[in-house]
Amino acid sequence: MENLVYVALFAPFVGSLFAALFGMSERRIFVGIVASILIGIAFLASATLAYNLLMTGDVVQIRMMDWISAGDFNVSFGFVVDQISVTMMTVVSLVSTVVHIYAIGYMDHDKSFNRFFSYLSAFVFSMMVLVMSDNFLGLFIGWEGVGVCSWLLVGFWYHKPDQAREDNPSISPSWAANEAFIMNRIADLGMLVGIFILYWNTGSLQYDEVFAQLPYLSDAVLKGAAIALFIGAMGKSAQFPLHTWLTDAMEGPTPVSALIHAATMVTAGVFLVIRANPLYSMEAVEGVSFFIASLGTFVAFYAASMALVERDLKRIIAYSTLSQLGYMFAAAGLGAYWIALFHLAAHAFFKALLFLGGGNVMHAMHDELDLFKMGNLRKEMRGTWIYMTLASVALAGLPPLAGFWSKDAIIETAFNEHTYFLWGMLVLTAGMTAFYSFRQIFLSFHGEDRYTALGFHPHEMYKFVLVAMSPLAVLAVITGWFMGSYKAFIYKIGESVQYEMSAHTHHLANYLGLIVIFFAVTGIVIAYLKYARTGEKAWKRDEEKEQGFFYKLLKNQYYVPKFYEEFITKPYMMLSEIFWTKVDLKIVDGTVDSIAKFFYGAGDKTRSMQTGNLSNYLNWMAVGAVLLLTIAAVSAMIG
Amino acid sequence: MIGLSHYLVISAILFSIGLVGVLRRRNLLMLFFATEVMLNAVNIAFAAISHYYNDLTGQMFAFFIIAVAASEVAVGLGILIVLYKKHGSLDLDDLASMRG
Amino acid sequence: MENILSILVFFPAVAGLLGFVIDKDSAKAYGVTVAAIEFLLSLWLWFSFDTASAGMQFVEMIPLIPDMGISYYVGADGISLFIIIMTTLMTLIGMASMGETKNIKNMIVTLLFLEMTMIGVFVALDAIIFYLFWELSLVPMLYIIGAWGGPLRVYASIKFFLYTFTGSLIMLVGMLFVAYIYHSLTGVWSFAITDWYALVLPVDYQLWLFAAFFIGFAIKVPMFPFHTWIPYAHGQAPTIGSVILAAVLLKMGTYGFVRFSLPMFPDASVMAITPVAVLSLIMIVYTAMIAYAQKDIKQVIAYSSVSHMGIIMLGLFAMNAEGLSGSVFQMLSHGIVSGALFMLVGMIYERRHTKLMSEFGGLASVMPKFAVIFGVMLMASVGLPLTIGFVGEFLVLLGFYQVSPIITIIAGTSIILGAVYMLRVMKFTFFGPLNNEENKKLKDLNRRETWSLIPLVAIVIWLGVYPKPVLEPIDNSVKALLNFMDEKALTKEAKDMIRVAKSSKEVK
Amino acid sequence: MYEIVAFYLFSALTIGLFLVTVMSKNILYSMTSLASGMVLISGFFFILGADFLGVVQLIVYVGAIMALYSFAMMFFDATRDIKEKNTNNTLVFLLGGLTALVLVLMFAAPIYSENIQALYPMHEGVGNAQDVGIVLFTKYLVPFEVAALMLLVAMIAGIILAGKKMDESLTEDMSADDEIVRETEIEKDDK
Repeated sequence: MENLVYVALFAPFVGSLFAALFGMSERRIFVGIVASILIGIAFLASATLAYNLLMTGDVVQIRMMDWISAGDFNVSFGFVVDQISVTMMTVVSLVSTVVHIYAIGYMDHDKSFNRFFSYLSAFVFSMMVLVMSDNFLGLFIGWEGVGVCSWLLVGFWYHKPDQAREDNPSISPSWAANEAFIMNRIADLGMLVGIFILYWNTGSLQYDEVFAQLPYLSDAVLKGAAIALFIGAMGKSAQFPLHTWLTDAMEGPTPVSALIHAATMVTAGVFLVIRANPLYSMEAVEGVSFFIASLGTFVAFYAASMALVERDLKRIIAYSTLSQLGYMFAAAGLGAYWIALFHLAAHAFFKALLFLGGGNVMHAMHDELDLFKMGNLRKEMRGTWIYMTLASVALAGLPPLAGFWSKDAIIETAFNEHTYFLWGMLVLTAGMTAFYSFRQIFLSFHGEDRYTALGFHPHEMYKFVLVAMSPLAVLAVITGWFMGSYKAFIYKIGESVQYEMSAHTHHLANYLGLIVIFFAVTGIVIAYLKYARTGEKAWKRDEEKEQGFFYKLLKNQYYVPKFYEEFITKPYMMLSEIFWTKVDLKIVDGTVDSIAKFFYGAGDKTRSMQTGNLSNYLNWMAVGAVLLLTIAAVSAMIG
Repeated sequence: MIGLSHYLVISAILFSIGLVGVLRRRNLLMLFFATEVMLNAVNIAFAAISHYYNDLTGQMFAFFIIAVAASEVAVGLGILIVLYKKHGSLDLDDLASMRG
Repeated sequence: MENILSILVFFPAVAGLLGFVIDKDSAKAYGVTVAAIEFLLSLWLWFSFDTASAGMQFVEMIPLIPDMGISYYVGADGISLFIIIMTTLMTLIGMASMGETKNIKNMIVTLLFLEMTMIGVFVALDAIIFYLFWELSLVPMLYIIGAWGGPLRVYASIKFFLYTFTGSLIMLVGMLFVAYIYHSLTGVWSFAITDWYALVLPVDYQLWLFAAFFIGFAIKVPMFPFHTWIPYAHGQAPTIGSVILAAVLLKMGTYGFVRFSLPMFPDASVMAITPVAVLSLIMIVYTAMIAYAQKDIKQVIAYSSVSHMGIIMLGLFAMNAEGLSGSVFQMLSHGIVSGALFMLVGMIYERRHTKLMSEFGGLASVMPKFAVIFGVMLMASVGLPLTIGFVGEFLVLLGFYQVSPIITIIAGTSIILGAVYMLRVMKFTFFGPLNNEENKKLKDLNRRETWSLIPLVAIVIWLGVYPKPVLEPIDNSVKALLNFMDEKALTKEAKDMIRVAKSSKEVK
Repeated sequence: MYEIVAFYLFSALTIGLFLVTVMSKNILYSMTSLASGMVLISGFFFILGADFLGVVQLIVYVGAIMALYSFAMMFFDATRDIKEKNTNNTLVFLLGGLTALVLVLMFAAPIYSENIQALYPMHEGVGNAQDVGIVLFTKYLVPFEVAALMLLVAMIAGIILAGKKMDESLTEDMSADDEIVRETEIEKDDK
């Protein structure tokens, strides 16, 4: 088993190094193929591990080698394969495999094809380290590693110039990449602090040792650790107010968006909360957990509201990701960790599918993402249309697709915990989700054809790409059916992840489900009436409405990026300038120079004493002598 | 009775006279004279201290001072002559060439 | 090879003297050979070093002025060992990567002398010998900046020299006073640092002496507000000068704290934690902001190196083994990373004769190798895990968290602010469209440049993944140092503050 | 009693003579008064029992140094009054007066007196010259030899400095002579 762990971990790494060998040469198709095969091997290893765990229930724990040890601090590269990590491993490696194969087709014409695969495989490696590590610092390695890979991949098309925010809300790939990295770094500081708190209070960073110590810690320590770790999670999972980078990260190539910014990396924050579930289920941190749930619900609603008016295909999906992450946090905050994890997995499948479908559209439309320029693409791209519709149905949460089961469980949890306000918000958000995802489907694939007039000639993606996407499509449909068995599987890990609805909720479950379905269907119907019809009732752009206050507010993301720019970026730049030109050069260095200038000036002034006339010197000497004598006399008198 | 302080006072007065000379005169030769006055004043003090403390060290110092003064005059006068040859004057105001 | 340390110190100097008679064309080959032999010797030192022992090894002592207790007294422990190796390594690599330089023979000779003084500082166990090498190191550096520097070189070199010289004079006064106290207590003169360690000084004496030493070391580090010489020195120095300055010379200051201030004045050190921490914080945050405002790439790195030195200072005063080991490790990491960054900037400067970011943009497409290596060093500089930069920074912050969580959180912003200014450099230099015509003709790194950088890249990753071989000896010496400080401390506050690692207690 | 009289007499005379040395415009007067002052100072030495020092004073100062001065003066225009731009007299007398005042105050108030101890006491029943000889050739042997060497060096230096181009006249302008010679040569050529 141990060898399988190493295979799952290092196969992507080998793939990355292999691709890096060709990183600076021209496109070689086998690079993509080799990388994909290696990721596939990682998937097979993960799946075998998962199967083994399911059958035997033996958690595999290995320690590779020491890493840092100083003083009493000691941490090593150790990996654990338990129910939580194996779920993530399987999901990550599966989606990665699909995305790798997809990217062979998608990046076909890119001259940096090899480099792309190197980055992408490196990302998978980092993600594997993140999920498999058995200590917080190992998790942090992966955490930062995925951050860097995300930076590299978002900024993959680094040659694009900066644009004004009005023309392109993300400005440029390199700008978006830097934004993502820096925002994540802010959160990482929180995470580091959490690690410090845990280390100094428990003397270890191993999950099992830390969690064993938890009952003996004071409330303040627990709260501090929980808050700090959650700040870390907020950055990676793009929770408010650190969310702006996620939509900007859509500047990266679409496979990247699918893999990193939908299926895997952004869920790392949720994963962290789930991983640290013994901490978050402590009674002392109930407040923090409730805050997590509330923030999650808020973000779910907030992101969905912005998606309502967005015209950019990828940004809509990004908002929906944000919104679904909110759901996951809501579940995790309310203590239903396994439901959150389940939603995470289901979401990974259908969201990756949705993104890859979006990538197909983008490929067909020559990188045009404006929904208003599409319409009735269905006739050209039947396969993509089916995939995207499936994914949207799953996202909207209609039975029997994956999204329904997991999302419904989350909403039910909110009801079960008697947090009816959260429940209401989540239900409403479910309706909005259905609306905007179908708005996007209808605007692109249905209604009047608007693209021919603009000179687009869309064509369907390569066959093999569509075939490669099929596992995701299948999973988007069937995942939900295995919710029961998954529950049995994950319950083995211990009491802290177990969550059961109360009898009362159970009783009402069907009605609650119906309410959610009702909202979702309403959303879809509204979207249909407004966007999907042809002929006279076809959708027309309403310029006047776009000037409305709410429309503009939503369109500009509640002016949050603008706010950051005006109140953080610009003042920081200004302050830096002031520190440099005014404080450092004028005051600090000025003081030093003025000391030097004082001596120089003193020399310059007293230079006139140096007349060259001995008589003058003698006079000065006499003055000095008299002074010294006087001092001697006075001091002798005093002394 | 004449005490040590008498001698020291007379030495101080003579020293001051020498100092006045040093400050006042511009002619190098006169400066030398003034220096001699100061040296002699100090010698008195040394001799007096030596006497009143029953210690020969003072006299030794005076002795060496005289030796130094002799060498100083020998070298100094040589320099004066060279200077005079060069500038035709011994006035300090004419010799100020090292203006800073 | 009992006297390996003396060989390490004097071999470059002797070779430098011989260098005067070497032909001009073969001067560089000669210099690189000498530096390589020196580096191998330092590796030999590591090889024969007993990593389990925490004390001084390879000790040599030859009395020079027995009446005054001045002797040629050298030795190395886990803390100095790796700084010595880094010194020889960076000299070798800096020399090997050197491009076309005028008066190359003089440069080689100067560098070899500089190497002698630097190693001398790190091995000296006698205060006078230490001071001697400390001051001597100024001369070659002054010469390097003043003779091969940019347009403002005279101003920069004089500022560098006078500033550090003033500081070290105050330090000298402190040293003489310690020797005087030693004399008045024991009746014999001694300048041996190991003898001084045995002195138990009253707290007020400790404070004054700490202040005297502090000024000398702080200017060298350079701590805020004594840092203003460094942007000029870096800005005007030739590449090799900046590399040595950032990699080694700045470490002399922090090394001085470890060698003198901490063990000699434990109580004063504990009392100084807060002021030093505040200054370090200002260093970290303020210079990081200034780095962000720079237009010149080299200045960004110069200020960033001040910011990183703030982290090192913070770790030194964490008073626990985690922070102190991390700090010493960070010295190595900063030496290698900032040295490499300065070399990289030097390489682009050689091609374009400008260091202004506005002149560049989109370089990644014409110079991919350069961009990759720069990227690796950038990531190490911002402290990415699995690079050398993370280990030290993490341990320092971890260690200092025990002292003060608030200060640690503010200091931790360095991981954010560091990313802010470094990514800005990356964006404006390597990313974006390739607009400038002159940049389109740029050639990627040649073989000499690539092969002088690859060892550094390898070390950055090796020590990031497996720091143990280096961290372990450092940690042993640090634990011993803390034990010693704890025993020697007079006040209860200091004893409480100095935290001896549990593992080292068990050994006792 | 005779000591008191001698002291005050010598004091008055030396002060007067030295004042003349310092103030006089005529070098000759100054030098004469300086020489007389020196003689009187040796008188102080005799009063103080420092016979040897007194004799040395007479021989070296009055004999050698003053002779040197008088020889040196022959090079210069000794009879002419010296014209000097004197420094601001108030400053001079202020400084001189202050020095005198402070010194007198310091010596009159016997603050240092207790701190001085006799290190090499004079032997009872031994004459002054003998004492001096013993101390000079034991403890102060090295300084004595150094002083001797110094005098030798000074002598050589004096000879070399003063002896340069002794054949040239110091008072007459040699360059003027040169010009005259040249002019006559030109005249010769014209003819």
